[in-house]
Amino acid sequence: MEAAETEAIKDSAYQIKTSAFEGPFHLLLSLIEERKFFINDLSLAQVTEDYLSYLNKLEEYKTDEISNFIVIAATLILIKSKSLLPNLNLTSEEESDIHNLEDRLKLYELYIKLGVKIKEIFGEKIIFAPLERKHDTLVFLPDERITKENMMTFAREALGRIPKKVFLPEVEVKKVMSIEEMIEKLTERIESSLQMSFKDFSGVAKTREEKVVVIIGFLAMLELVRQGILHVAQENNFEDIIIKKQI
Amino acid sequence: MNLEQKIEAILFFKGEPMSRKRLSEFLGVGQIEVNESLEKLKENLKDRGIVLQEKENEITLGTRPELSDIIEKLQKEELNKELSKASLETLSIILYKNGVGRSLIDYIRGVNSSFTLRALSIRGLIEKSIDPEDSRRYIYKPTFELLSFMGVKSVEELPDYQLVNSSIESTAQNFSDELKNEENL
Amino acid sequence: MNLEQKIEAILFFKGEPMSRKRLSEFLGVGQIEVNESLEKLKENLKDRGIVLQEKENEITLGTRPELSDIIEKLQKEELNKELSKASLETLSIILYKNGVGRSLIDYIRGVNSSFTLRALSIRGLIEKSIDPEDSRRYIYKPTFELLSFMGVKSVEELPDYQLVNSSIESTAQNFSDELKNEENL
Repeated sequence: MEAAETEAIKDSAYQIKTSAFEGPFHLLLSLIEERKFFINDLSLAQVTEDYLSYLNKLEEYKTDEISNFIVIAATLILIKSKSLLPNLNLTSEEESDIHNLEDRLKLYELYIKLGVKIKEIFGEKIIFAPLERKHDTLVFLPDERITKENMMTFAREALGRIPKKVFLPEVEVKKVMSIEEMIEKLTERIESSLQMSFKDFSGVAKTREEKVVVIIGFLAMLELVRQGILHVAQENNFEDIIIKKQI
Repeated sequence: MNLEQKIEAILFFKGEPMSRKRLSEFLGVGQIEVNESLEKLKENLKDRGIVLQEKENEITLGTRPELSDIIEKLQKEELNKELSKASLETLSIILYKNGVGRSLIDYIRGVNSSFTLRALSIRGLIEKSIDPEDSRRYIYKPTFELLSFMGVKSVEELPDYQLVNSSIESTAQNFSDELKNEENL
Repeated sequence: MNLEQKIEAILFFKGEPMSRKRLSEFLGVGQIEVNESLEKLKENLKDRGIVLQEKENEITLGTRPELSDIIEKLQKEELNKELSKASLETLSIILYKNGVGRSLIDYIRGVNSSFTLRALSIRGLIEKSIDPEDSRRYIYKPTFELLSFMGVKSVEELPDYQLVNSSIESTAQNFSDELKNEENL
């Protein structure tokens, strides 16, 4: 494992010492546990910002694993937005995403606890299989498939199956825009036009990566709301969010 | 000679896991008789220096876990007792679910587990086999080596096994639903 | 755990004769206690599939003499079984890297090869010797009989030897780099 993964995030509100390999759930769980919360939408909303600040740090040196974190970030942002904008209407898919995240976290927590028990007993009381028995009679029992050609084929096939770069995730994920980049872009667009639709701004999302970009944009917008730059008005539940510059 | 004695001798001689099926075929007796004799053997080994380990349909003999310290002194090859955090997470899922596909492991851990699975498989702690429910997939299971390192004769002896297993089943439904959704993406 | 159980476990684990003297030294108990426990063990094993065998001052566990027929039959069947794909694959690696350790074989195959190596060795296809670089490990080589069976005088005569061998060598390099990375954590 690489040293960078274990690097602590120093300027975060909580000193998060975690590694990319341990993934988004480990990060979320430590954030929730440090505040002595239970797993629910409220606690998840509260730790969203710390989670995202970690995500930003992670992006600087570990682009490979970020996709795992971004996918979960998307759901967290949904939870956070709902808590910031109580009249925000979530679709049933979004509701179930939130519900699933809570369930997954609870299950992950269960396996972590079981892992602690495993660690306690692993290697403590070993059941040993007998040593290789010595055989008095010397035998030589080949097989007609042991031919020069076959052996070459077997060796080559075995060598060909070794994963080329085992540290990388198997699916290449498109590089996702950072939250900072998104905030900058959003601010520019806001300044050039006083009123714009969130849908115009983000385009129509199709793939998972694109959805993540939309959500990062959405978070960035909420971030700006918090900073008092923007005023968000969602006039009707099913309409686009209209972004206006605060006067 | 009764069946129980024969089975004990065969397992002793082999010194490796054997399936119940192979035993009944080799001895020319029914599965039920083999199972009955194995129960008797287990009972007879209760106060002995050796134990019968079981894993699904396979069985093998090993030394008693309480004698671990003594036998370890006789063992020349080095034992790796270290487990990384990723390994612990993955092993706890595989042990308590006793047969699980990579997609579900990834889903529970929130990360790609292929590197960890390969490392555990090289260490001989887990093994993959074709999913009986879907021949295009693999499922990962604990090996005898893993049960041995845990000092248990079967997965049922794992701490809180019954308790955990029932609570997992109820939550697991969500995953299979979610996994199906992901496939349709 | 009583002495009798300890002795049974030790003899089962070693699978080869041991002197009473060595047993008492290893267990840190007197010769008299060892002898007493051996008597008890012999008594306990009266109706079992395994027995305590004694030759001069050496003792060992073995299968019951009355069962020698089925054990012979088992041995024959096991030896004449078809070699598994895993065995052939493992054998090919040993042929193309004469003197290879188990860890590299495991790394290349992505699974643990202990049982496979045993099977190959029982059939006289490979032989193991202590690794000159690390006395706790073994290295594996094809037997002379295997090479002549294949019609080659040395492994270098195998097809594409240089190519396949150097591919294994570079894999070995990656493997040791990975190990170093892990140690530096």
